[in-house]
Amino acid sequence: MSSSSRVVELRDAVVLVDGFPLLSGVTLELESGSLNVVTGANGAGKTSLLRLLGGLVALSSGSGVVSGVDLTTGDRRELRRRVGWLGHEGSFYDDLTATENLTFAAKALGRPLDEIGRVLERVGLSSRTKTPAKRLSAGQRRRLGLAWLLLRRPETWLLDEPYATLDDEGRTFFDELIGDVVKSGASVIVSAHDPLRSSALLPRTITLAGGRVVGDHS
Amino acid sequence: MPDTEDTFDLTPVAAPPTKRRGRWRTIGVLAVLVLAVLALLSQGLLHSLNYFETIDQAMNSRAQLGTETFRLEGVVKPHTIDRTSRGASFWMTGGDKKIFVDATGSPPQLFQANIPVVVEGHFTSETSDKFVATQILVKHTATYIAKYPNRVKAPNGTVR
Amino acid sequence: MIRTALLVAGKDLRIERRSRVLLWQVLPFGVMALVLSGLALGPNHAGNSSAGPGLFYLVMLLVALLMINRSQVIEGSSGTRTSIATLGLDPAGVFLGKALALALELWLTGVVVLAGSVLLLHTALVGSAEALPSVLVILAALAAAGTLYGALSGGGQGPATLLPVLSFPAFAPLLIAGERSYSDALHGGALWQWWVISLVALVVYLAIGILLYGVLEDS
Amino acid sequence: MIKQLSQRLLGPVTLVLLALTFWLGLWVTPPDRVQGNLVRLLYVHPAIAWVALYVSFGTSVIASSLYLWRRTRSVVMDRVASCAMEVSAVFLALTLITGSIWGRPTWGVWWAWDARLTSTAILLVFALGYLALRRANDDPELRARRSAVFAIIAAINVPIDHFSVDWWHTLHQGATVFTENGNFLVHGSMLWTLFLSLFAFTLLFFWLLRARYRLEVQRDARYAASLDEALAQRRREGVH
Repeated sequence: MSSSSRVVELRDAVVLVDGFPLLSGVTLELESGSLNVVTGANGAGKTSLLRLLGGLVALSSGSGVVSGVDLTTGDRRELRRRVGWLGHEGSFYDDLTATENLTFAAKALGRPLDEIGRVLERVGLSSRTKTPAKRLSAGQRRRLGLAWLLLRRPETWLLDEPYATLDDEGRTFFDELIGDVVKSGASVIVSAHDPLRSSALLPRTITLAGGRVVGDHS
Repeated sequence: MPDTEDTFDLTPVAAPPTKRRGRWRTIGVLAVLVLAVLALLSQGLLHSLNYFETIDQAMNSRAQLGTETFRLEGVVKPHTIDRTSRGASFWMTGGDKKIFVDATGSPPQLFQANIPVVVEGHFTSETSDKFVATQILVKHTATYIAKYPNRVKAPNGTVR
Repeated sequence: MIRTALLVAGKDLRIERRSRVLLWQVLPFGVMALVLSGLALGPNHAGNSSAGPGLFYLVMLLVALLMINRSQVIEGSSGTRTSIATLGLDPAGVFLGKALALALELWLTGVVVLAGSVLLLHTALVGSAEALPSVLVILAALAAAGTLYGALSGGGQGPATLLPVLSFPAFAPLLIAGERSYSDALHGGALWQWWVISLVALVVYLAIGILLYGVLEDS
Repeated sequence: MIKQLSQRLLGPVTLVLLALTFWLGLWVTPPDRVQGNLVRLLYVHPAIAWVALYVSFGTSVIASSLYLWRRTRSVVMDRVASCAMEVSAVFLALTLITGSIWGRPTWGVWWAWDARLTSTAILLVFALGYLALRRANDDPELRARRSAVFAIIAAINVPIDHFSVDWWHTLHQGATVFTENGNFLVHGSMLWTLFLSLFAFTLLFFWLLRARYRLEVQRDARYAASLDEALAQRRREGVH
């Protein structure tokens, strides 16, 4: 874990893709082992901020250090290996089955293969292990991504609008899971439209608008 | 959704470090790359092949050439050019030997007596010195000799 | 690097086996292209033309373009790209893996199309068998260069029309070396020059891929 | 001071030298015994070919490799690489055109599969591919990286293309093999005019490169301005 207790340090971070400033100057510091929620309207830059923190997109200007990796001079590939990403476009290869996808990912990062059955069962996909990913529903595909995070157990969890299509039972499952993850010492950064319902988790809420931080209260 | 009971250990696990031998590997691969290109250059330059056979070469490798298509170089013998509707026929000399060339297709503009040409075609048979050509190339020698006679004629050059 | 390469190659081949694109779309295309070229030559030439080697490599070039595109498309969807990016695989390993998988697929198709050209275009069987080693090396070089050009032309999301424009000049010498060594093999014994060209091209593309694939990959 | 002086003088000096080359080439130097006045192309074709194959293509490749090297990576390198490649595409096309004009009377055809002509054509396709690649990407950083890699690949292909075409063109089964003596004897005033033309066209290349570079700088400035505007507009989004 990085020496300083902060997992994220950003100063005027600007992210430009095809000429459009997704982030227009974000200055932010997040403590490691904390739960942070990033809210804001559609297009406020929530997903881009998460992608920046995951090393999935390059920094156009400004400076930043995430999990000890400098965003301008450091090796972004190293940063990408340290985070767990859960998006809403489904993960890994559409043509491979859930088990094959997890086997491939596990071998890539040296995670134990025998736990694959258990994590798939934990996210409720035990009946779908043999069907190719492209035939899974959007929700099931998201759970495959979650299964990988459970197997991967990253230092930083980046969850991009995990609550978007969940029913009530799913929401409580997620609240509980996030609680466990934070308790186990990992840092969690979730992006969501509205702040978390359950107050038990006391997250720090950061509000984005126009690609910048406009509100921050923990 | 699954049972709420949680037996899962979620303590973070560090990812295996990306091996930092990038520097040595880059140098090694660069060396291989340079070696490969040098191998190609050395093979290429050492054996840069001739563009054509002179009449002497062609004559003493007749058996090998047979009736195969190749390029023959020689000088157009004056007063032997006979322009037909199909093309042109003429005698071509090289060293002390001469070959009769029957070419189809209109000869190039500069085609005239006493100039070096390269013809592409093949002998009509193993022994005959009749050469059927499909193309005539005027070989402008690499030596550009001014028109005035007082310039010394350079030794036989090759195509530019 | 090698371990990643084998992992990625295994994944590509498994995707191929599961989606069967190669078996049901690319292979028939190869044979059909050969039949069409036979027809294009006209009845009296199709059987005994010396254009066998040239047509074989032209068909293999078109097949290679399809496969290169396919090899990039499976990586292309944004969900796939993001999740694979978090695995932080060694780019050189990814390059070698994908090139290896593509080479194996090209070899398989190559053998089938070679058999097709012997059957349909009556190219000599013995000569074609002798030409096989040179065919394999050329197809491997095509796979290495193709993987590089696939990533260059947008890695699955870029326009598919960009790939031929970028890759044809690089494929030209491979086509020449291939055609020449195949037709020389038909007349007995390929000239060493063509081996120099194809092996140098293979080594060069593997080297460039290992060095620069990482530059192309992270968007 | 020298920099401004050389900057301002580059254009006029190039024009003077070119004029001098043409004047010498067309009137002063004698016609060739075999080719007559056709040889005057000698003062145009080799010079353009020299600029196209070595000077402009070389500049682009060097600038691209410098761009790829982390320490010397800069927007300037990317601009020089792309402008040089654009100019080299023009010179490569001119090489082919003047080459064909010269070839027509001697070969009787506009295009002969001559080894040099063919490998130059392949290089021209590479240059056009490079320009197509630049148009296909609009993210400046990604575009710069990809075109730099493509330029490196093109550079390494030059020897491969050259020899494969050369051998393809001249090789026969069991051809006799001996080195070609390419001595290049040019006489008197022709020689000086030839060297002058080489120098004049090289200057022309740098003049064109600089002009194209300035255009690129303005284009980038306009692009940067639009970025600032987009940034300001984006930030206003967050205020209301």
